[in-house]
Amino acid sequence: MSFQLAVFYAFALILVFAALRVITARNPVHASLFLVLAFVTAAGLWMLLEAEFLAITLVLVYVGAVMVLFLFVVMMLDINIDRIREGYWEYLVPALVVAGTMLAEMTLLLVGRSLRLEGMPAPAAKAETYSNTKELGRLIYTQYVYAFEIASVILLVAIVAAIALTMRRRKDSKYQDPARQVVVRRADRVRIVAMKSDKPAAPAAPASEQAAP
Amino acid sequence: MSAMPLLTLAIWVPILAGALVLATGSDRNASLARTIALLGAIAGFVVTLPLAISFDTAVAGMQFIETTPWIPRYHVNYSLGIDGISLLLIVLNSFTTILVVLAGWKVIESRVAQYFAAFLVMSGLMNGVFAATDALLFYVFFEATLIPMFIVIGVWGGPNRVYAAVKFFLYTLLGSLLMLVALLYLYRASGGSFSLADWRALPLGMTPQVLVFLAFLVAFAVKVPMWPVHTWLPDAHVEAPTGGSVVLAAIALKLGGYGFIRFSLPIAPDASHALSGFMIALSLIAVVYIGLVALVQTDMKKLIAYSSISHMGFVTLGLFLFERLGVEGAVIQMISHGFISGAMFLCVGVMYDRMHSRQIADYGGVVNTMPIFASFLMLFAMANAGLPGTSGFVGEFMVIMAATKVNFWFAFTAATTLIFGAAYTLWMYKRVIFGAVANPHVAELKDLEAREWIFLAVLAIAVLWMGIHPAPFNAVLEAPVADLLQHLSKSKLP
Amino acid sequence: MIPLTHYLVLGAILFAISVVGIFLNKKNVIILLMAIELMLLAVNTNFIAFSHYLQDTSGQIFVFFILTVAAAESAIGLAILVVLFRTIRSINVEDIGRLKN
Amino acid sequence: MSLTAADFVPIWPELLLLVMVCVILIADLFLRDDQRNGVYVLSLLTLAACAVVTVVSAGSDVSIVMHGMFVDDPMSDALKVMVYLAVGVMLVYSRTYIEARGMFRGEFYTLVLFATLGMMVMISANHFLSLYLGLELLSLSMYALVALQRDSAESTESAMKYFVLGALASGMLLYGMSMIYGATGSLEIPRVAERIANGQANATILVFGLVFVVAGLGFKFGAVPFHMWVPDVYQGAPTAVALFISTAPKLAAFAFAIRLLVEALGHPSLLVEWQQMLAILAVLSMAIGNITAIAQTNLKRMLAYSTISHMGFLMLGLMSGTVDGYGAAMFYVAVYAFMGLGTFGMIMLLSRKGFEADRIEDFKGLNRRSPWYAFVMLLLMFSLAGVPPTVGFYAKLSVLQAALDAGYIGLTIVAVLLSLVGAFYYLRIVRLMYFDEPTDTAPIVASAGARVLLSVNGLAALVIGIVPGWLMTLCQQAMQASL
Amino acid sequence: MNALYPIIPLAPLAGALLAGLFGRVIGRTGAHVVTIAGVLVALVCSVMVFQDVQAGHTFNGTAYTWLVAGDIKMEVGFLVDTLTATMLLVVTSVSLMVHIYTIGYMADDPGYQRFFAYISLFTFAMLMLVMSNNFLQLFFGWEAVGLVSYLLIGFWYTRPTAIFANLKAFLVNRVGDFGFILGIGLVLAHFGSLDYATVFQAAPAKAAETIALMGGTQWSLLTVICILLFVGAMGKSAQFPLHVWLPDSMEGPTPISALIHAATMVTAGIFMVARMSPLFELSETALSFVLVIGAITALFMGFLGIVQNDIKRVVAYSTLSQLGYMTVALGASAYSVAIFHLATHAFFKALLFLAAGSVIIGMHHDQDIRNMGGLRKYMPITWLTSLAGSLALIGTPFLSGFYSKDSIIEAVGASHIAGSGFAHFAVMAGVFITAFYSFRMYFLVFHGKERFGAHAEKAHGHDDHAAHGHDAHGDHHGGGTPHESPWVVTLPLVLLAIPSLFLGYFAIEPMLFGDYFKGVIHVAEHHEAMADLREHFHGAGAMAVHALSTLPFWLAFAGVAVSWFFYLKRPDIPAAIAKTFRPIHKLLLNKYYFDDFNNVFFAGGARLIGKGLWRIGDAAIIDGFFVNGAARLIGWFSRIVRKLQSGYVYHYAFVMILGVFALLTWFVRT
Repeated sequence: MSFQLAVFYAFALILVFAALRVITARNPVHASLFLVLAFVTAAGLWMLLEAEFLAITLVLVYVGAVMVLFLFVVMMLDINIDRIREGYWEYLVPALVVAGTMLAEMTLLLVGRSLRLEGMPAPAAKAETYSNTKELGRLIYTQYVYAFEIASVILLVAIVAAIALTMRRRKDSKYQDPARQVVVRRADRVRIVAMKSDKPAAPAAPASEQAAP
Repeated sequence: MSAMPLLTLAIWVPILAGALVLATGSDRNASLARTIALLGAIAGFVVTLPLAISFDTAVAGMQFIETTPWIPRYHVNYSLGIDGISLLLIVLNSFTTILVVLAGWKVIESRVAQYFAAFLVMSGLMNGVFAATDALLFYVFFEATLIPMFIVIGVWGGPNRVYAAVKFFLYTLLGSLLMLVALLYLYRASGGSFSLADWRALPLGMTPQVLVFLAFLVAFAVKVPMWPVHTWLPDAHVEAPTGGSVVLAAIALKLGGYGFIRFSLPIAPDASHALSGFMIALSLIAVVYIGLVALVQTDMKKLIAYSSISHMGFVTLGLFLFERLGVEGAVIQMISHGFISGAMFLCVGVMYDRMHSRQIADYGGVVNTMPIFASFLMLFAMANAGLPGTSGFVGEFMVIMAATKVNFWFAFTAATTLIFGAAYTLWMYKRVIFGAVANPHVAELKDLEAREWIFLAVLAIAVLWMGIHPAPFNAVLEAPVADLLQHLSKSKLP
Repeated sequence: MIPLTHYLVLGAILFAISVVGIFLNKKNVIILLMAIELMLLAVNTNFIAFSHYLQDTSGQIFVFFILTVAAAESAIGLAILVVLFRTIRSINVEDIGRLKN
Repeated sequence: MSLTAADFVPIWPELLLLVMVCVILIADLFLRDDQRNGVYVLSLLTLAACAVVTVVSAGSDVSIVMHGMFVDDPMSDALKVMVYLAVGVMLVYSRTYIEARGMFRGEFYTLVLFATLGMMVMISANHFLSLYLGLELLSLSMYALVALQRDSAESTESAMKYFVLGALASGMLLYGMSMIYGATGSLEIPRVAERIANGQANATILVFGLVFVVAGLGFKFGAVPFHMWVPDVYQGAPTAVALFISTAPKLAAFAFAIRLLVEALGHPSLLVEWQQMLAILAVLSMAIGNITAIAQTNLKRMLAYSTISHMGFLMLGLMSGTVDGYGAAMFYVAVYAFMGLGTFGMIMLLSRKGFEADRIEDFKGLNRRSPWYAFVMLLLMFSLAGVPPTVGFYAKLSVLQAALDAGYIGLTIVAVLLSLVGAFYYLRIVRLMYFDEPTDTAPIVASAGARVLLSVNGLAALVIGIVPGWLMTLCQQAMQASL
Repeated sequence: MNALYPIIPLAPLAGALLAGLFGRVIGRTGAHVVTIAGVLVALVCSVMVFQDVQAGHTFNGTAYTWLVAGDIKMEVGFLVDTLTATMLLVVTSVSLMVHIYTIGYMADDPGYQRFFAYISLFTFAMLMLVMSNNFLQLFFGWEAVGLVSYLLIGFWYTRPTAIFANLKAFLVNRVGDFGFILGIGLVLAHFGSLDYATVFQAAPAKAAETIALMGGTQWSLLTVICILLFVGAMGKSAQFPLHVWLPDSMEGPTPISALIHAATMVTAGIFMVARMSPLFELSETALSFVLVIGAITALFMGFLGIVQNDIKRVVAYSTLSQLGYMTVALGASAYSVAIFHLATHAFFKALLFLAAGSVIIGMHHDQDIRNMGGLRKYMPITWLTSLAGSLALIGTPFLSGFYSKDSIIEAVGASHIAGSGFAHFAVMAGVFITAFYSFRMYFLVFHGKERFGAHAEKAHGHDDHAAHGHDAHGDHHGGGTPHESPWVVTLPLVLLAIPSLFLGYFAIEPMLFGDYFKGVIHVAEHHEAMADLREHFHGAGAMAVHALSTLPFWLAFAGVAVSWFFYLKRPDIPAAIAKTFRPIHKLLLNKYYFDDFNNVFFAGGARLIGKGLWRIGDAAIIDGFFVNGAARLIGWFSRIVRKLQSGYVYHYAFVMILGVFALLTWFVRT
């Protein structure tokens, strides 16, 4: 077993463990943290595949930004953790059966002889001057500029959507509008109604009325 | 031959008239809608007259041909043409529309314009079915007729109208959808043509022929209707307003018989021969079984509806005997049934309008208060029972004659209609019309008013005319039927 | 040298885990979102592995964009979650079942 | 590697739309509530301008630009025009509706236009990446739109479901794409096809990927068993959004299927595989869709199941594996989108502030209330049921023809029988409108534009039914020139 | 073609149309004037045609083409020969008498014009029938006379019995027509033509032809055709077992009982078989069948006449019995004798009916003979004419009935075909019975104690139609004394009495033994009955004298004597006999239970089957199981399937995963 393989197995085990914990953790905060662990180990694995830029991006974008966002939401929403795991294992058997069989199928397929993936030659080592980051950067801004632009639009949509969904005024919340307050006139607030003078009502009634407040 | 696109006119004049009625009419000025509808119906009938006048009986093929590309993608053409068989049906249809408009003149008080428009549109569409020589065009018209009929039954029908309308629609749709598959199959088999003429000449193996035949069978059997897919008809008839029943019986059922003549027989002749025993068996079951069922009906419309099924059994029987007399008799029977069943339903309508009941038991002794009506109904009842001298006799006689030639027992079974037909019709007549006045409602009945008198008289003349002088009707059939039988006598197996 | 299949099997395992997570989890929508992230991780691993063994950078480019999209997706998902929480006062998956036949 | 002016000519519509979205986004900030109509008008104008640009630049040639990321062919031009039309009509129909529900804001329009842009990207994608990005652009906008009525529990719930399941579907799609990438070593559609044709690709792994790709695709179409989101989202989303989801994205999904299945994986060895997969999805969709629709009392839900069944029919055309079949499928999807517009338009027409006309009972006695709209709805219902002479019939006809052409006689018969089941519930609407007395007698209020357009929409179902030739030919020729 | 031919049927038709369609315009007088004029014209023309035919001018040709289908022509044409001419005379003359009679009989009926229209229409139809030269037209007339019969039996449509009777008559006739049309069908199928001449010409060549009807059994074609045609005749001529309608048809007004149900229509079957003699002669089996059926009818229907108390019903059963005689003659190949009896019977039976009608008028529409008696004082003309008719009927020598009936008995005696022995016995016994019931009625009505008035109150049941005003004889409820009828009623009686008495004497020689029917009626060589008869015939007078020493005469005499004894001398005896032989009496009173059997078995059975097919076949199986069942199945399935949509996102995801899993398993097989 080469060193690389050992590292791979170590990372892979941690990754699988972390992933399992993500879906089984009782507390969503724990789950988020396990997800962070999973991402970090995955970044390590990507390193092994010489995808340095992406590995770093993963850590940066996910661990640094997305997961923080997750945590933030988890904290912000006042979630009743006690109820979270009730009846969790109810669907365990069908879930395991389906997922297990599926996994078995996929694995058989991927390691099966007919696939001949084993025969895929190990890539030649990269030149010394090769920089993964530089290469990707070049491609993103040249060949994939169209995709890049679309991706930026997607981010714009995310912004618009997030704002539209969360930042709007609620119908039921009360707020002041200074502009309207300034221009308000007396006539808008007070109305003087001319009333015919009547004899005062018989004093018998007020007893019950006064009792009400 | 006229340079005018007469068939196009026959189709679109009523449809456009219907649209006009719909556009201009509302319940506030119902009389306008009625008038336009009547004028439209008359116009629709008038445009078919040149067809009848300049029709050449010596020609076996299509006449008044019109062809325009319609859906180039599927090589579908708007192609029309008629032979003698279509001619009779088109004229009958246009003629019936006028009666239907008259029949609904006073009775329909709500959504008047929609009512008349539905019938006018239906009339045009039916003409389209009979005139189409392109299978897809045929199919479009064939199916489109369902929509107005569905509305007519459902909106102006009786208490159980929703069930009846839906049953009617789904039953017939089931049939026609399978037919669509057959059409598509033939389109493919013929190398991309929907032309009926091409299909007629198309060689087909036995298995495809049988499959195509069965698919067509479902569609047309439901329409005819043949036993055992007939149960929509009594429901539809009972619930439909008078006009609906008339059109249903007089015209809509003919689509099935016509379909057999245009599609099943010429396209799958070998299958037709092979399955003729089956078809004849179904037809004979219809005659006997339905005859017996009709006997015990307590609702007049239901009785007439069952009687229709039984009579249409003669149509399918006649077609599948492969005898000249049989095929001609079948067509004659279709036309005659158009007159008679139309008249019978109109008669029931006349009574229903007064009494609001279709139950035989609610009547009795109507002759005492409505003698003229009773006379008309007597004529139509006798025609329904196939009395010589009326149109009802001609087709039945021809078919029975043809049947004896093929197999005595076919004729034997078919001829039982002489007994059953008379039994259920006249028994009903006896219970409804004869006898002493049964109840105060009958005592208050008023005899026919002018409008009713007119449409019954017109039909009476038609029934008698066709019974006494059927030669002109048959003359137009001779050439196409001879041609069809000639075609049928040759195998199409490749 | 690590065979390609190792990575692919790892991807499959991650994929399966995320699938299990999605339908095992009946209580917390956030976990659902996390499971989806896991699934994307599996996909990304696949892409990178293939990219490496095929010596073709387009796979990595794809991953780059997947990451971008996933971030945007998370943002929207969380936004919906917040809105949801505000209206029904819960992010319990079992409480999200008003719409059914 | 630099881009030339020629690279930008075909993407003019996309650029125009993008620019205009940004303009609208910014302009919206400066508009007062009572000036909001400007956004509406501007959006419509944008779509019209895009349509003009697309039509003007349309040709019969295929040009691939942006380093192979973007393809401009007749199919994309045709589909894009249809998308503009669908979106534009949707905007008109929903104008009154969204205003009554407090959604008449700039975000609605920008998100709709972003989604439109996503569809356009999908339609013109020549690369898995642009396909994916377009899809996500569309999906993300959709998620947001569904949740836009944020004080509604149904709306947000359906958004959440849509989002979770959508993300799952994306994950599957990506998993499939990764496998295809692994097998072929390329993400560019023509090169993927080329590698497969050359036999350089590993067949098993391709099929492996194909399964996931088809699953992702099935989700977009809403085909069984990837359909579960459809009823809930249709019901929960504001009707305007439900209308949107049920129409234009189907056009994009169709393009997506053509690009991915036909152009990339259309090699005969794979064709047989996905034909069978689609066949299974088609049968299931038609069966489950039609049968479940019968039991629905909510019209939007019923239409959702109707959509599912229609997608089953659409797949009949796709699976035929012939250019004619694809043409038929394109015709089908165009007609379907068009009918969907009308039916949802009718729901919005009958809805008003605080009242959602989405129960089937709400259509009771419509013929009494308004014979004209009852007639329009009647045409649409018969069209959905596929009864001639409405246009829906020709759609059904062409896909059945395609399926039969491909030799699927049994499947065709099953399809036909299931469409009979379908007729039952469409008929129920007609029945209620015509045969029953109204329970709701409120007058119908709608903008003049919506009224006119809806009438045109309904009548077109009839008129195109009478002269369907041109549209069929158009779809046919677009497919022929593009493949 | 002689221009007279079309005039003969069309003149009554014109009268019928005028009276029927414009009855209100032309009024009552107008109605009988036009119809009588029409029939008179027909009669005059008939006489001229008769003379023309006597002169040897026969005709067979087409008048009008009804329908052409391929090489089959269906036409209307005339075959005018001696048979036709005879029938023309009989029909038009009896019809004319009945028309005149009706003026008096129906004088106050509100349906006066309608009645005249009907009987003229009937005359037209009957004339078309007898003049036909082809099967189609024959069937036409056949059904048309049936229609008019239907209309006339139900003339008083408010009477439940009348409208029951007319329906029954029509349906029973339809059973006959059912056979008839099949016979015609076989003719067309095997001869390719409906024309008599063509068919008769081709018939001998087809004598050996067979058809397979059941399994492999081969049946002689002509036998089948003849029997089927005869089934038609059985219906129309009321032969056993299709006789059941005729007694009930007496519900109609008396003139039509005379015209239709005695003189003309019911003899259509006899005429038809005679016309078809070239076919029947080729089938021994068919002739035997005819013979036996006729014999049964002649004997057993006569029995029923004995126990009837309704004056018209007695005559009706007598008619049945006499029709049986004619049929027997046909079966014995003595066609000309049958026609001869047809002609004489037409006159004396019409006479008897009209006389009965006259009695009914006199009795204020009481028809029960038990309430009559001693009427000869009050109604002398009626009495005398009745006596003449009765004597003719029982076969008193020198009178018409004697010649025709005695010839039949002799012909049967001479016949050797199967069943002739039984037939001979039947007709012989029939003579006694005929005499017995005829004179039973005669004595009860015209002689003995005057019983009217006494039982009137309880026996006017037959008369409820009178309440509707057709009878304005005032106090008809048993009150008042009988009176002689007006001249329009008695004139026809007298006019009919003349041929009843003398026709036989003068006509027997030319009709039976001359060349009168040569070339019209075919008798095969080996059917020697006629030849036998001819051998023993030495003139009409000699025949009558000779008859005095033969059994039939003494049987008839005995019948008269016994009835005199029973009903005039010892009126208590019949009751005693009835009591002693209660079961037989009951059987006879119930007409052998035929009606009950038909009602229960055929009518009830058909309704039961119909109901079963409707309720079980249509409603339960087709609609219930298949149609609604399919809908329910889908509905049930729909409710199941909709449960899948639980609303929970993890279920949805599960389904999606399951889908992928299934596809994966299905497609990726390594």
